[in-house]
Amino acid sequence: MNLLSKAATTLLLISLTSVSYATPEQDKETFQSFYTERFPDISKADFGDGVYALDQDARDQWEAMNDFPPYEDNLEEGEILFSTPFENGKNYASCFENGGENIRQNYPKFDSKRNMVVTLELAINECRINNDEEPLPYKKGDIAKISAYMASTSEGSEINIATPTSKAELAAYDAGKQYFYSKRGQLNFSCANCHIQNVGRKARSETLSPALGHPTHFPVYRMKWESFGTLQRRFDTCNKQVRAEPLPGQSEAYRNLEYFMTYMSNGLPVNGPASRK
Amino acid sequence: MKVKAKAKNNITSVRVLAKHPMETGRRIDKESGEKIPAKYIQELTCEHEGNVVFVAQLGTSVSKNPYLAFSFEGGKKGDALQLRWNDNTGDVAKVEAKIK
Amino acid sequence: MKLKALALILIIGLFCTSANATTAADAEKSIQSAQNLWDKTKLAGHEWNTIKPLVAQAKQSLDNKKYAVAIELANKATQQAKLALIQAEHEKTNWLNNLPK
Amino acid sequence: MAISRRKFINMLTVGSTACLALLSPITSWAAWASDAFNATSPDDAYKNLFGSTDTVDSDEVKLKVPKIAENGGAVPVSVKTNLKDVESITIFVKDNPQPLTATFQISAKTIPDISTRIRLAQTSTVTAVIKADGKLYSKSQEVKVTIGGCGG
Repeated sequence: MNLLSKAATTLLLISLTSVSYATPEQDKETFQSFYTERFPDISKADFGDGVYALDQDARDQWEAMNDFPPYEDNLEEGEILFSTPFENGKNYASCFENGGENIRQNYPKFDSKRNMVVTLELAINECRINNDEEPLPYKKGDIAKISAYMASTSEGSEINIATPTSKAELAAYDAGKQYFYSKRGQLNFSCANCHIQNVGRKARSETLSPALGHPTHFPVYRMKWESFGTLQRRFDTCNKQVRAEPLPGQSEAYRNLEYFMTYMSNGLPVNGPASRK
Repeated sequence: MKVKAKAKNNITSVRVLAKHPMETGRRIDKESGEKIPAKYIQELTCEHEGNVVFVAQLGTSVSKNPYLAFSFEGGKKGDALQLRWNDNTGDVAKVEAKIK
Repeated sequence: MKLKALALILIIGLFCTSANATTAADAEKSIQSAQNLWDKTKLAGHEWNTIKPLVAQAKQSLDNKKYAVAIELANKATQQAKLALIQAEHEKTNWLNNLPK
Repeated sequence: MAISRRKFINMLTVGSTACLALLSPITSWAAWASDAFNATSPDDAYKNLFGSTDTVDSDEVKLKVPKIAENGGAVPVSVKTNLKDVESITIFVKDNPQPLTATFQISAKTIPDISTRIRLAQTSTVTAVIKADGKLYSKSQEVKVTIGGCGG
């Protein structure tokens, strides 16, 4: 390789790095101000209501449905599951700080010992495994009920994901970020294409929701599912909608994506579980 | 049946959610391929101190787990309400709720 | 010999629409190459959900001895996988264009 | 049918709540407007329930339904009015297999202001009919039902 092409490559690399490696804090600022400027009438916290922050007709119906939230029974089951002791006499509370109450806002967390992102659902299953219980299937069912109960104890607490700073944290953050902005599936859409560039517009008859606030209200009870689903269950649906193959629950790519997305929503109050159509 | 009843300014407002499949009789079971028999609430009533204060007659176009909200004159905190529904198969559910 | 010739004629007769007689081996080969590219899309993190059903249908056709149909489906799967890999390659740098400004 | 039903309840409620036990399923069944509920056209349902299809479109009937249903399986509906001497509030979904959806008997003590959730098999006109002082007042609005849904 001659000197010139070497220099050109280096230059290219530097220019690329300078774009992609804006600090996470700068990313978050840009991300959040994109929405607050696009929708100046909506307070930041209200982005957690998704489409219902944008569409009054839909919001009226949603509020009417919340008179008796459709997830009430599932949430009660979640509380029972959460407080039922394991066979060894211990319980979920023994695995988490503050007995598992009011901690939703701190997840996902980066575990520096294992150099990986730990979501709340992963932590729930690790708690089970450490107490000689079988892990639960991810994305829906009991794990979503337990997670929903834990989220309910965090209502109003602001999402507070520690800013990624170490090399390993930044690597996970960047992987999540790249996933979010990459086009995928036969329809060639990225998460951002719908939920940033086309936010508030319609895809067929559906209003596209803002990505800011997406992680605040999960697990979500969808009328279509007639059950709770975790954020990663929702990733599956989005992937299928662009005709990409969904990934297994708690796969590295999904955990990193959840890490990036949740950090982008730092400062918004937890308002899960919530109902959606 | 879940009931939330509140009294304010001599008006009691009641919201009810009845747990019921409200099968129309037109739905086909995906596995067996057979029609699921109709099972739906036909009538829901609410009584306060021996007076019927609300009567609803329902058909198959009411959603699953029917929701009803209504209000009536009278009633005060601590009063009891008797709610009752019956469906087309003769099943009956009754519940007593306190006004808050 | 006579029997084999008869069989050949029968097969040609069955797939009279295609110019060449296709065999199980041809179909298996097409499916295998689709499978290989499909695996690559998984590694690249850009698997499309259109590929899996095509490969499954191709295998089904192979089992049913409909070799020409199997090849056609496998080729479709290959085409989808190729496009998915182009997408993966393209997005290695172009994802940056999607950042909010 | 509705009138005899009400008389019957009045008779009952003269007594005490102990009479509640007497409200057996059989008597309630008899009161349920089966012909009207089973009717497959709005006109037949009107005739069976009110004995007439003669309604007056009126802004006194305050009908609240969404323009586009979030979920065709549970569409919130509210009906209220300031009209006096209200006897009943009834909801019809024109294009459902059985248009009569629900009918509420409004006694002297009941406030004519009710809410429920209904099913729409497809985009349809929803009509609320209020019977007051022997007359029928109505209000209609279209509710669109869409298929699919991202539901973000």
